Amino acid sequence: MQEAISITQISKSYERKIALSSLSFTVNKGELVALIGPSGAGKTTLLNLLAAILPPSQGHILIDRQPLSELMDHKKRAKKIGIIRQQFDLVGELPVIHNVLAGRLSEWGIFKSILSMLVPQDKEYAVQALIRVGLTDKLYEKTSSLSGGEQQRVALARLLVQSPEIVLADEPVASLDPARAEDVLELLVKIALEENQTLIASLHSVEYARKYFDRLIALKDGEIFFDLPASSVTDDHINSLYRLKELS
Amino acid sequence: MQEAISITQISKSYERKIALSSLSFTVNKGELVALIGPSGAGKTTLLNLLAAILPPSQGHILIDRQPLSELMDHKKRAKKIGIIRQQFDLVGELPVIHNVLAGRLSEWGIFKSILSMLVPQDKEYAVQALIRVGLTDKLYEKTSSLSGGEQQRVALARLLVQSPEIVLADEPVASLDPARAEDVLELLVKIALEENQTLIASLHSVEYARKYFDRLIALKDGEIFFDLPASSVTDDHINSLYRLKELS
Amino acid sequence: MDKRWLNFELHKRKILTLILLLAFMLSLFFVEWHSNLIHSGGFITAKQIAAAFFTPDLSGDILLLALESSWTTLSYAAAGMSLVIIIAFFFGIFASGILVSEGKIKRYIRPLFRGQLGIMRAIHELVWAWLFVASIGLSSFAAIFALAIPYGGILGRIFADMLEDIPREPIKALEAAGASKIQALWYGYLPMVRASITSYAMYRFECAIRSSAIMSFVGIGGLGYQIQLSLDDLHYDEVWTFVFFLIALVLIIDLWSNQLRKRLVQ
Amino acid sequence: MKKYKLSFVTASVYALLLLMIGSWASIIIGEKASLSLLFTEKNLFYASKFFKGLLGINEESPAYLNAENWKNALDLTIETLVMSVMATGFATIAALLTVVPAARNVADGSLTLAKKWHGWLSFGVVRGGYIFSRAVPELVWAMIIIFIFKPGILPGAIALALHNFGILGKLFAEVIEDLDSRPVRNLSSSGAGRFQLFLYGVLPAALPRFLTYILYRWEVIMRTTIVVGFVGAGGLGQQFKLSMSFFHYTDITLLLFFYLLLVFAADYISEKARIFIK
Amino acid sequence: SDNGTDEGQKDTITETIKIGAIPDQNAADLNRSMEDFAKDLEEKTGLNVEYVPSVDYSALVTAFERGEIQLAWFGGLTGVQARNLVPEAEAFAQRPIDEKFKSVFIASSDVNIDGLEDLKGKSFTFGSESSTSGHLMPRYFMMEAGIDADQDLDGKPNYSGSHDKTYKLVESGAFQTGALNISVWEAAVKEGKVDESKVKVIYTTPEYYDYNWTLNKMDAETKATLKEAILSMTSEDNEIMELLQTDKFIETKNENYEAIEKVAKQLKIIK
Ligand SMILES: Nc1ncnc2c1ncn2[C@@H]1O[C@H](COP(=O)(O)OP(=O)(O)OP(=O)(O)O)[C@@H](O)[C@H]1O
Ligand SMILES: Nc1ncnc2c1ncn2[C@@H]1O[C@H](COP(=O)(O)OP(=O)(O)OP(=O)(O)O)[C@@H](O)[C@H]1O
Ligand SMILES: [Mg+2]
Ligand SMILES: [Mg+2]
Repeated sequence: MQEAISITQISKSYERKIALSSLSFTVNKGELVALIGPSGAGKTTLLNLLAAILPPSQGHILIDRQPLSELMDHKKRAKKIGIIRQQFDLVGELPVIHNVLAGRLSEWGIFKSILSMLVPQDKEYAVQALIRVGLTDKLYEKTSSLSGGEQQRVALARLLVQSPEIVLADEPVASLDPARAEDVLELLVKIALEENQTLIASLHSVEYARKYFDRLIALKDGEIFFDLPASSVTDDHINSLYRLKELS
Repeated sequence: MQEAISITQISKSYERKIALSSLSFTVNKGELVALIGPSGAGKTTLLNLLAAILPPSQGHILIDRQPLSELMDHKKRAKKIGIIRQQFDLVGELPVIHNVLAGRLSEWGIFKSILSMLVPQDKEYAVQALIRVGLTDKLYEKTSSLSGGEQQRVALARLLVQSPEIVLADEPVASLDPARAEDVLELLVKIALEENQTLIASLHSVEYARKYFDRLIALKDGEIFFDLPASSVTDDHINSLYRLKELS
Repeated sequence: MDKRWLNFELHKRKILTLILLLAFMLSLFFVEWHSNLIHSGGFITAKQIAAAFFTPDLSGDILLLALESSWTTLSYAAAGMSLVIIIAFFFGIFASGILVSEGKIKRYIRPLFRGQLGIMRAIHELVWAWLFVASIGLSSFAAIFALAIPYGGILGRIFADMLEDIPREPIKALEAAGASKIQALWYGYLPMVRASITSYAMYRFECAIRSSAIMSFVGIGGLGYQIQLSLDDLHYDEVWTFVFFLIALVLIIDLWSNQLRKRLVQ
Repeated sequence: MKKYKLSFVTASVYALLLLMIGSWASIIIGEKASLSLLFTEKNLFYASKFFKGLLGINEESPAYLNAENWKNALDLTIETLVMSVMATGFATIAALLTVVPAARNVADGSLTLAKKWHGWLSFGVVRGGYIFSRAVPELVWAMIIIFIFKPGILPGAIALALHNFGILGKLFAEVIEDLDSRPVRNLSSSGAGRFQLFLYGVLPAALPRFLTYILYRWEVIMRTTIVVGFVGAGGLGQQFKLSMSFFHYTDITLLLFFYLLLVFAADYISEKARIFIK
Repeated sequence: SDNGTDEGQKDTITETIKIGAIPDQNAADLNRSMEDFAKDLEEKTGLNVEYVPSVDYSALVTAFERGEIQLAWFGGLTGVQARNLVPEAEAFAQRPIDEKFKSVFIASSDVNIDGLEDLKGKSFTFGSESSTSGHLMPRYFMMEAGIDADQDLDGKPNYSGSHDKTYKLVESGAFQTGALNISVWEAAVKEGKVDESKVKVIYTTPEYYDYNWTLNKMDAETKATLKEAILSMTSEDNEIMELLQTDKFIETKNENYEAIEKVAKQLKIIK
């Protein structure tokens, strides 16, 4: 099987805080990986490192056997890796269509992007993507006026338009009610399978992680606590993962 | 058994929206009730009506067989009913101790409240309450600098100081990680049992509702969907409660 | 008492309030309150001025003059603002440093433009006006430039601050989706600050009207000039007429900007 | 097909553009202003002569080389500083005393959960006062005030305060309107009275913004002190106007120097004072 | 660059003669009269004449320096300032009263005051700070009488901006005392503009030279035409004569104003 991501001895520290300490693992093409772990474990940090939004303090990240640090042209990088991080990632002031079309910015020159603000370009991409996430009628709605679940789907639509090989998702379903949460996860997994994408998502809910993903990587205090196929994770594993240090 | 709350034919409508339509039920003293239901069902509205933060459009609310509308002196009302609604209820700019002592404002005159701003008064109350919620060392911390879970506990401490007969809690554990969520719920229930308080809490998680409460009242579209003892709620009940109308 | 209660962090605002209060009280000692501070006829004059407030001069030619002067005042303000917007847009973007990546260039570009904006707004528009009149002569442009420079400085600085203060997540997401700096500006920064910068610019427009009114001091006509003339002739009733026109102008802009803001943020 | 709900906004943009074009047209045509006449050799000559004058080139005894002048300017600088502080103080006190009824959410009772019959009446009166006070520029206030008060720093401070009262009042009222009402309401439901609500709910949340605005207005007032001086309200401005009339250019340089010193000092101090606010 | 100035100068001369006047009294009256004067001068000389209003004294002097004004009605001090800046400029005409001009000190009638010495401790207003008869000479005579205007009065002296405003401020009681131009004062008395039961004259100064018409540097021919036209004007010709309270203009010369320059230097108004 082909390696999609391989990280070796990655560390990340903020001024006073070590968020990740020498992490190593490999993810194959087409794998569905869930990142779990208590609050502050380093899930967001790890995903941001993979998306090159943050630089690592130490260690190497290989994407398709190529060092991530050499993928400096972010137009090209956008074709490889895409990230969705809840509704915060959308520009609330713009209509939905522009937020979705932002997935095509890597293809556009300056002139076309300025023009698109006035008359949306490549519209059919956005329409297709929105149909797939079930939001056909909201094309010209102001994004911030949508409900949380709808915004989540707009972010998903952007990712569809961008269609990267690797999809990173940071708590894609936090703050959605149970029905909507499953809906979004299902869609995310379905698309990943259809397009043969590699998917890495961080989740708070162990239940969902087990249900939708092949492999669970648990982080705790910046280290890998376990890294197992979904089927072999036991309740004991989970209990010790989330155990509080200080009981009050 | 003694009736703590009795509501008859309560309705509440906002300008364009009917949030609650003719609800009736009774809660006995010492009961532990969970309010569940999908987003927008009317849980928050109902709790705000009970706390007299909103006036009902129609219907009557009796607290201890007394109409709520006659409990107009809010110093007295504060002794009967207290509400906690996530961290939003705290004044973030004040140190923790003042937020906790706010539970005693109903006892204080103007002079004592001004004095307390300079030198905290009745400090032992706050200390006791904070010990009980496990936050002894944060007495003089600025409240907004605390983590979400800690702020939740400060709100709880205020409620302890206020020590009302009826405790209302609106999604007290939303946005807490699983371990911390259970921690807070356990504490809330424990205190209610110890002080023989009546507890009504709205929750998104059915699992927790079943685990910690005696009775589940489910709301949907402003009406009671079911009202059952925790033990007799089945998965079918839950599934039909949260079913989405439009599947995408 | 508990030592932690004496923490600076807890009381710093109270301390600042106290310092400000002290400074104010100290300033009061500079005025000799015992000597009579009002002209011997000051009260009478005050009464006359107050009485005229209720009987403004509403005769036809005064109203016509007021209308004409209102247009002059408004047009100088609007012309000035058109330059202000251009200045603020370009200077603001450079002063916020969002177009250059972290590193050496940013370390120089940002303070350079911020300093430039600082100097522009340090000097009051009337002083600028006087500097212009004394150097390039009495001309309409002197007044317009005098208005545009300090206002450009203020608006540019606010624009830069707004650009720097917006949440980073959407921008990072755009960049992760392959957007260049200019595309990020166009699709992220500008839409996100649009509502707040518009309402601030409208507020500045309102201020510009007042400033353009007082440009009479360097020879531009308009409401301020008329007020000055009427005051020179001690015609308080005319003064109030012109002042009411000025208030009306300001009020219209204020209402307009309120409506605009309401619609932009909704 | 397009459903941008921007009709009012778009209309406003067009109206503003039209206004700007119309203004330029009326200035250029009506007043015969011409940009090309501005950049003539003649203007260049006078501009450079003027700046040479400011720098005191070819002058035997520039004012800035004379200790007496420095002392005078320093006195005026202190006077100006005092005037600005006094003006800020007056404006702040007046605004604080009136601000509570001027907040919309107090008037309609939604902040404190207590509605009063006179809520909207006092709201209207106070807000009307704010508009009146801030619509009139400081300079015009000064021209009027100077009829009543003797020349000196007091009329200057009063004129500045009159204008800034309306601005601060409006800003303060908006702060209260923007407050998160949830903590205040919760305090109310845990038994706090009206005054306790203000003390424990409104003030702690609003104070930082209040302080920020006070400092910000102080900076602005500092810049404006020079202008009220033009009409005789004391400080650096009055001397500035006299020196202008007598063509004492090097005096002006000295005064401008002190003026800028004050302005930058005010910026610096208020920047540092913000450490106390954060 | 000197060349540049001359060029600018020539341009404007061939086009129009721009005239100005110090705004020392009621602006509306002054503007109306000067417009009328400009029209008359245009007819008399066949030149193109245009009146340019000025906001204050120093603005007129600056405009004169820059060659934007060719002919100006100056006060004694402003004339001196202008001729210092443009040495070629020439004061050529004045009213008969300007040879022996005076200022009056006035006081509110309820104030007990007899002479200049009694000004001590009273509130006081000058006219414009650039005015000869409203500021320079009154300040000079006060100094002669042993009064330092900046120290000995009640508070600092006020600068009202114009002579009209000075007597109005004293009449209204805003200031106890003030000083202004005698011709404005007499006109106000004659036309009943001032209520003499409220204001009284307490002192009239000795004579000095004041207002004058000054010509900017220009070619000799135009100069002669303008001189001739103004010196031959009579009171029926235009409204300015009435406003300025005169029936003709007489010749004067720059040297007449040396005394004023000396006083201004003594008072450190001119350096
Ligand atoms: N910009 C930053 N500066 C300093 N510390 C940071 C920063 N970002 C994150 N941290 C710290 O790094 C650690 C890991 O943070 P991270 O956001 O990766 O956690 P997480 O696993 O995503 O938690 P959550 O489930 O709450 O989102 C935390 O202790 C956090 O406080
Ligand atoms: N102030 C208001 N004005 C208008 N409509 C409101 C207002 N507050 C609530 N609503 C509407 O009333 C309905 C019930 O709202 P409520 O907040 O009680 O729901 P909820 O059950 O608490 O939902 P959630 O689980 O999302 O908190 C919703 O449809 C909501 O949109
Ligand atoms: Mg995270
Ligand atoms: Mg709710």
